[in-house]
Amino acid sequence: MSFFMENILNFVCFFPLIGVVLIVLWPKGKEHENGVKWIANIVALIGFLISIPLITAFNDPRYIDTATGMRFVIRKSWIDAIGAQYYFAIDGISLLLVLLTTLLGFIAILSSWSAITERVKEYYCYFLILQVGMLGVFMAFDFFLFYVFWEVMLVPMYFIIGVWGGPRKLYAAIKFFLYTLAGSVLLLLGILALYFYQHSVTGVWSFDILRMQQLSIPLELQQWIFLALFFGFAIKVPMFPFHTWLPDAHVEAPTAGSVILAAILLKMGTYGFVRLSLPILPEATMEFLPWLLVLSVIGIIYGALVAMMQKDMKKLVAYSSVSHLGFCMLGVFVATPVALEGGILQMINHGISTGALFLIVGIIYERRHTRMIADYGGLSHIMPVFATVFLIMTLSSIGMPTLNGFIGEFMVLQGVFADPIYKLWALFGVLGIVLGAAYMLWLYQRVMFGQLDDPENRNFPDLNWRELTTFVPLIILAFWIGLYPKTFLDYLHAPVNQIVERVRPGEFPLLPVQVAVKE
Amino acid sequence: MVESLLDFLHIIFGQIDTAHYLVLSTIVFSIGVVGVLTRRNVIIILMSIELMLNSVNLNLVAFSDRLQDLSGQVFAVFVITVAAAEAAVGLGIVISLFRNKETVNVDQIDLMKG
Amino acid sequence: MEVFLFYTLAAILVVFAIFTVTARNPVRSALYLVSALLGMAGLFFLLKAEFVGAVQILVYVGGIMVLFLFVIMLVSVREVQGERRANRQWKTAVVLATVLSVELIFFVVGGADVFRTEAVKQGVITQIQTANTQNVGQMLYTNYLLPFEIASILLLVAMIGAVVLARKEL
Amino acid sequence: MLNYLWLIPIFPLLGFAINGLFGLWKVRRTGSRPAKPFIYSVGCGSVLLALLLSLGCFWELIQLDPEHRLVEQELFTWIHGPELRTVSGELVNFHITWGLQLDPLSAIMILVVTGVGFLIHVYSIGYMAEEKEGFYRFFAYMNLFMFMMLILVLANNYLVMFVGWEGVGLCSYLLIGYYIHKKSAGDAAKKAFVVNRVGDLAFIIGMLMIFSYFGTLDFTEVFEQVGEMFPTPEATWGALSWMALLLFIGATGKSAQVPLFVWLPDAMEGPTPVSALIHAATMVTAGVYMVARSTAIYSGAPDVLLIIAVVGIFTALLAASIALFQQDIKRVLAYSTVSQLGYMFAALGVGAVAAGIFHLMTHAFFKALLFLGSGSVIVALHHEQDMRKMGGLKKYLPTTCLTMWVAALAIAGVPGLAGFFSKDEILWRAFSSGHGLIWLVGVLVAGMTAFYMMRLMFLTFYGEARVSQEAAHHLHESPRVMTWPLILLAVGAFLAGYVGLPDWLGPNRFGDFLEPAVQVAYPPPAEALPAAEPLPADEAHHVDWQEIGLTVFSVTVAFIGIYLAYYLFLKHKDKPAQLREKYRAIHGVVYNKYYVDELYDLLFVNRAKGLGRFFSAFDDNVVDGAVNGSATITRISAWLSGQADIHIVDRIVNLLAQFFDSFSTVFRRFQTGLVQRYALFFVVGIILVISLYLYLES
Amino acid sequence: MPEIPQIDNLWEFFRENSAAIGPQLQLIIWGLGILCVDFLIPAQKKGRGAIYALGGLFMASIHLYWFWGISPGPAFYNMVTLDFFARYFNLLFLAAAFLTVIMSYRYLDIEDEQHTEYYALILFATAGMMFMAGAIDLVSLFVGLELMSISTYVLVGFLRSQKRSNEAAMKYFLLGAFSTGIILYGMSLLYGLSGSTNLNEIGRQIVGLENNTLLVLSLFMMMAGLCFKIAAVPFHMWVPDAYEGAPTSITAFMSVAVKAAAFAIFFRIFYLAFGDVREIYIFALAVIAMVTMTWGNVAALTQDNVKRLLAYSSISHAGFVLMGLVAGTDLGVTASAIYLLAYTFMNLGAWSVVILLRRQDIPGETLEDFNGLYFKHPAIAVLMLIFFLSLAGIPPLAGFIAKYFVFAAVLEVALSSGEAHSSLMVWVAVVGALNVVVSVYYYFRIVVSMFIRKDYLPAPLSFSAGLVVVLVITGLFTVLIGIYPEPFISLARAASLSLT
Repeated sequence: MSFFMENILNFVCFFPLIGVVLIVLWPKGKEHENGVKWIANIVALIGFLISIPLITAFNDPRYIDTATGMRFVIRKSWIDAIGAQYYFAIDGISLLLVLLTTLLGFIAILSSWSAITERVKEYYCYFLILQVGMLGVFMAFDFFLFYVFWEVMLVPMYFIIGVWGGPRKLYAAIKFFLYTLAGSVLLLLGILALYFYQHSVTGVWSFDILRMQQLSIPLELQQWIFLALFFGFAIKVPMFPFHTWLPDAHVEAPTAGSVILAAILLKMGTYGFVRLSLPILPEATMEFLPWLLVLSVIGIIYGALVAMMQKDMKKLVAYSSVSHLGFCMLGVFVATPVALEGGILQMINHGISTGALFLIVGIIYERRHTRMIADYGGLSHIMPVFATVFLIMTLSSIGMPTLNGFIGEFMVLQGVFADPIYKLWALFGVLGIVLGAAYMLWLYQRVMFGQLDDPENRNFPDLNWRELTTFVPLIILAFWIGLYPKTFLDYLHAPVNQIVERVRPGEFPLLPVQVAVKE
Repeated sequence: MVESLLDFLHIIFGQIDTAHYLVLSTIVFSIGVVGVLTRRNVIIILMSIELMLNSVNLNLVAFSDRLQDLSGQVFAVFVITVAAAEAAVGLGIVISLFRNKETVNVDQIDLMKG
Repeated sequence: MEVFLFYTLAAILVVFAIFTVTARNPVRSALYLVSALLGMAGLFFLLKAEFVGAVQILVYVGGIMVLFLFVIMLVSVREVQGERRANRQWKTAVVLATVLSVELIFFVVGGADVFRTEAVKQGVITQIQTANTQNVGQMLYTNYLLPFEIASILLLVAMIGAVVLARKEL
Repeated sequence: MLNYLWLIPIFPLLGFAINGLFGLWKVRRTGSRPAKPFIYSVGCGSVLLALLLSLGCFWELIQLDPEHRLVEQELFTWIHGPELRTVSGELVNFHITWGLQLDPLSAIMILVVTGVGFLIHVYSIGYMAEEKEGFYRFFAYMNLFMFMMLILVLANNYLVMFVGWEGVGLCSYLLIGYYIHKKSAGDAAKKAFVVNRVGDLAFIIGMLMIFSYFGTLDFTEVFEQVGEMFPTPEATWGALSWMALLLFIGATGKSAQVPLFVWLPDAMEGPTPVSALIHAATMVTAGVYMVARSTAIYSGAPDVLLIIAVVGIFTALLAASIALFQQDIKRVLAYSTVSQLGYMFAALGVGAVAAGIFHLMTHAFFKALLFLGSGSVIVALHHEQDMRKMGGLKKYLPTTCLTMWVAALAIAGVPGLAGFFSKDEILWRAFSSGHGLIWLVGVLVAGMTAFYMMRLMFLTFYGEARVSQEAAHHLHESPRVMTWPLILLAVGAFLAGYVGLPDWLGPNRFGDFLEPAVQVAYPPPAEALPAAEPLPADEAHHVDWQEIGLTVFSVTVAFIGIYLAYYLFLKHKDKPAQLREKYRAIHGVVYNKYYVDELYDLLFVNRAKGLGRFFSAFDDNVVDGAVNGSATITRISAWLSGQADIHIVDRIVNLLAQFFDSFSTVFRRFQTGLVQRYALFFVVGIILVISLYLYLES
Repeated sequence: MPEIPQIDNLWEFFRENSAAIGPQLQLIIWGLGILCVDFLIPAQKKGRGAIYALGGLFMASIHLYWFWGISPGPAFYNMVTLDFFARYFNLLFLAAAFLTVIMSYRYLDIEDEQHTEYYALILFATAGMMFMAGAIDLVSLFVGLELMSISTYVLVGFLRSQKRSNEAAMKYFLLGAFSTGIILYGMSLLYGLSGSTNLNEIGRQIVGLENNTLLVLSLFMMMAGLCFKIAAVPFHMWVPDAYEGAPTSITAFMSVAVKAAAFAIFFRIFYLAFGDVREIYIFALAVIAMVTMTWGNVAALTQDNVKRLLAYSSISHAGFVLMGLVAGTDLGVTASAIYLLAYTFMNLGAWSVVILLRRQDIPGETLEDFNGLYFKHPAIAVLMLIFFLSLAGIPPLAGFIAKYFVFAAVLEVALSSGEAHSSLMVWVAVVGALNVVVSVYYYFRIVVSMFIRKDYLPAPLSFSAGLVVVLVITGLFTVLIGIYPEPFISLARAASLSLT
């Protein structure tokens, strides 16, 4: 058991590969496809289950690296010639994202059961490889390793969109690939610049992210590196002017692809900002802050407005992502502790609610094969369970209190508002909340309310048990975060405080923990 | 410009030295280049290339004289050898080409482009 | 005397070189090239490089040019009257080649100062000029033994290559 | 029993969970609906339990010493965020708990909510009896609403209050859109929610401000600090004023005040019990409650109080005038509700918090009753709501008619009934605090109210029957499950006023009870609110006469309204048409609700949509296009050919695409296949390299 | 003027010096052997020449292995050396030649041009490359270059009955000879200026001549000629045509080995001879590198012929390798060396798949020929995908490590203090980075054909044991260099250290 626990991150990250091997070895042919599906589902489920000890043992002193405060550190030499290491570790931020990934990976795979009928073996292989790439990004604390995983997931995602996507899948897939790759290569240049600077200061060739977080880089260099990193992450997020790949990719991708894309892939960009841009380049971040806020806010409002006008459900949800991630970025960039924590929580929330919304769109798409809002109407007559789930997720997305979205949004807003200089940016954020309610409820109304007059829609079956199973964990999480976010926020305090200490040194010292429940 | 023009005049009317040979070789080299660029017949192009190689030899030998060093002359011998080898292979290519296409005009040889 | 000889030979070289690249008939072109190469050989002699000069005449005039003529006879027996000599790009080409040569000469003349400011060294060539061939030979077989051997392989390869390419059946 | 305070909202929540989940499960499993008795017993039973518990709590509360009538119960930590700096530079934790509090104000509210709510639940059993599909859904939503409303009023901090605040909005959305097959219902639901959200926007910003000034959102802590942090009253516009104003804007959304009142009349698309419960008795009063709750803050912002008073009375006037001409019975009541809410805000604005809450309570009774009565009529007429197609229903619906008379007279301000006491209290307070104009308008509105309520009664129950033949055939009184709630509410509407007698008649128990809960943080400046102070004893007698005189005046006005209605709608029935003809222009404007909806569409909705459309096109054409241009050279030309757009931006993109296109063709054209061309490039390359050197050197 | 030495004991002399040319000797001997035994091989079994060629390559490898740890000094009067740089490149050439030979024999059967001379010429060309890599003297360098070039001219025109092959040979030859003339012109001037043909000596002599226009001219002429050999823009025009017309196996060989050899002498000359006069050429070279990357990639975007597409891609890769030279540091050499190594495997792999598609009567060169390959031969398609991803520089594959190093090299210079060309270097890096993106587009056009389109051409692929071995080896190394590049990096680093 201790071997398992000591190498748990390896297991969590690479376990899906076992599934890949099994699936490749599995016999071909239509009659064996169910086996493939079972393997993929079971592997993904186990992948999720073995990530649970990460929480239970998170505070176990045996697995805490005392020097850095990281947990479950695995550190091996890899490419000595350039100082790149095989360095896996997690902290609170990573923990949440890793668990989100394993959970949503499982859900996405489960949701594909009947949606994917062609080239089943490949599909699941790509999905499991994608899973490895995403998990690696969130665990890698070596910049080189980070970059490797960062790029690795591009290829399976390309295929998932390109093979199983909609009519313009090839266009969308290559657009996704090229766009994000353009960001990544610039990111690579930024990484190299950091690498050389760190060597020139310390004389050590190393890609260790935690070491880089201790550098104090001259402002001008910081600005250049920040720009390089910014392109990489902003395209991934995507922030306002770099977002145009997103609607295309989402619309064309198969349901599970959209789910993963929205829930996890986009988080890699925000995670990059949180993990790298902010703590490594604090002064540059502050220097660029007004511009970053402008872009975030434009993203919030612009995304919402464009979403309002969409006729295609998936596009609508996709643009809502642009808007929601604007929120995340607003919180992250302002970098007061509350805002940053809210931003990170909002990343998780967006994963849950937008992931679920894509599942929802996928479910009716599977029944009728159109995503045009106008083709539906009155579905709640025949699909009451679905209507309920849809409603909950809509509310989660528009920030209804007691559901997850509200906590994140409110913390972001409160955090922004607490900044003496940029407080008024919070107002734009609030505007986004109103617009969000408008387009999401309009969508809900057009799809679920009204007469069920289209004969093609008459015989939609309600959710089956498998479909319901995909939603249950998300709904539970949505309420959990909405009602008792402390569970999640507790993991974030320490890392967030470290980041804030870099960006705004001395402004927000840790207060002693107080239990403020009045009796 | 004026200075180099004066230099040029000085070279023409002064004692014959290495610079004369260099200029001469450059002229011959340029003539060869013109031949390569303008003639249609492959064989004449090949001959123009020979001219270019020869101009190099002139350089080498002139330097050899100037430096009182035999390496240049040896180099020139190698250049001649290589020129011979190239000529042989080149003419072989011309023949095989002619056999298939019935032409030695380079501007009619554009099967592959774009 | 040296000046006279230089200019005469240079004139021969340049004029015949021009003829070579402008002659309509490839045979004539070849013959002009022979003349130009002879002029070149003369220059070599003028530079006291007897061995290179001799090789020039033997290999070039005696060998390579014969090969050329042979191939010319083989492939382009009929000469179409009125067929263009030059390709379509020749005007551009001439202009560009002129630009290039101007640049080359500009650079050569600019850099040739090095050779004029220093006094000419009294080296081996003037000292033992009678033994030029011997010296070259000795160098070929000692200092340049390896390139020499490689060159032999090179010639072999050229031979095989020519055979491979030119033979009807292999 | 106070320890079980948290159970009060939990019961309805359980009811919601049981009904909702069981219903869904049953529907999914068998395709049929669960049995109605089960559903309504759960639905009503849970509310009944909540009511009983509320009564118990209330009882215990009044046993307490008036100074200590504040019970707080913190359940668990909600958000425990990291450090935050307040405006004063103090470092605090972003800490918010799930907490409830019971004080006189919330005690009254829970009684109203559970009491009226219970009756309406019972009424719904009858009203919704014909529903097949959504019966379980209806009760589930109603229970959820009860839960949310109770959370709203029981919250001990702003954020938990906001949970209820949004939650009731959600339930309102769900219940307005209850008839899911009706498009108008869906539209109305969405409109209600979004308009509410506009108000919430201000509420959220208000909360942000409160937290960043006080470092907490707890009511008690905030209100303590208001006094501490602002030791002198701010006569000028300050942070407190902003907070107050923002919270008030939030209230205008929920409580349908100008300018955000437009959603409430449309909300009548929902089932009538919903209108009664949510859009008359409880939810819409949440704004009033919230402002009353924040009295401490408002007392530091006298300017805002004035704004509230003006907005309130203006809303009252506007809505009353619209109500004069409405033909839809429920719309009359809806505008009446808006108007009465305006009254309550006017009360708050003039500093008469207790009076406002008092009116809130009485209004809950008689307005719920009115709605339920109208529901009874509507059911009897098979969902006919147009008053022009009613008339003479008294003989068919005697109980309904009678109970509605009680309510109508109550709202009209006929002495002795609940509405009289509360309304008069407000008018008196307005007058005595020096807001003479508000008092005058208030009296006018009272007259108008009397007029349109009587119009409603006469048109509906008297005169000749204009009911269609087939509807008339089935006319009968509603079942007892519907009439009993009517009767109980009528009793309430009759008696509720007696807890808050005017000074000249007896003790105002209600006001005394409420006083500690709505204490001001510090007294407003003397010149702003001269009469808010308790009046000196020796002057009381004199003042009494003044008060009585004013009361007589307002009652007279109300009776004039009643008589006018009688004259126009019962005596000379052709008059209204003549008048309508005569003042066609004015009537048109008022009848069309002053074109407010159209104005909003023009100003905001269309702008937002237009902007969205513009951005959408921008996104498709420009941002996207630029990317395509650099990524896929060939595709873009094909793509662009399909674009007939001749905008300048498009033309630029076109040029860019052509540029790249020619770039690619040029590249391929270089590759002519002619070897000498290649050699020429070689030469050009050398020339360029040398020229580059020359250029760099020079 | 060095003293003319006397060789007293030829055997002794040879014994002392031959270590440095051992691999070349093996190749030449075996090549001659093939020619000698040719008449013994029956006409139908000329493919046996491949076995002899493999023997030669094997022996050369053995020799290389013997001398791996020992560094024989400069031999033959400073003509040639077998330093680590040379050994590194020799290894690379041997690998390329080995793979080329085993991928060829079935291909030549299909083309119906199975002759033993082919294998001999490959061996000679490889020997020529080795001489180039080891050359430290202009003369030996030149002769080695010509040995390689002339062998390659012949190999390009080896399909004598095909017009495209003739044409390719003609174009390659004419331009090659032209570039030879230009390189020679540069060499002659360099000789004149420095008075020596030894590269180290030249490097010492030209110090102080930075402003001499003759030196500049000589440098640029040599640069132009070498750029021709490595196919850098605007000297690249022959590449698409020659690559398209040549036998595919030779195209593969040219695109890796010939290019690597040209880079080897490029590095030798520019580090040993011109190392101190970087100021003259750095800007021009940077511009060439940037233009090369971009031109190659953009031109490849619209190609439908896979051979031409890969030809253009190889042009852009030359631009990337040039980045190492632009950096002009140890890391630069390391980067280019590792790039060339990675490129050898991934590019040969890609070409071998193209060969696989050359079937009887089907050229197998257009994009359509790749349609649906995945459905018929998933393993091949996946391998091709790996090669393409690697070529595009996606981790964790060899191409990524390669690209990483060239970017690192350039950025190291950009960030080192006191560097005058910082912004230039940054530009090079940024242009390179963006080109990575462009390249993905056309590689993925083929990937789309293979994986998403379905109309598969029913003819069977031309499998052979040799091709399978090639695919396995190249695939293996492409992944291995990506995942565990440590040993390869050490090799490349050692090579770079021995150069400077």
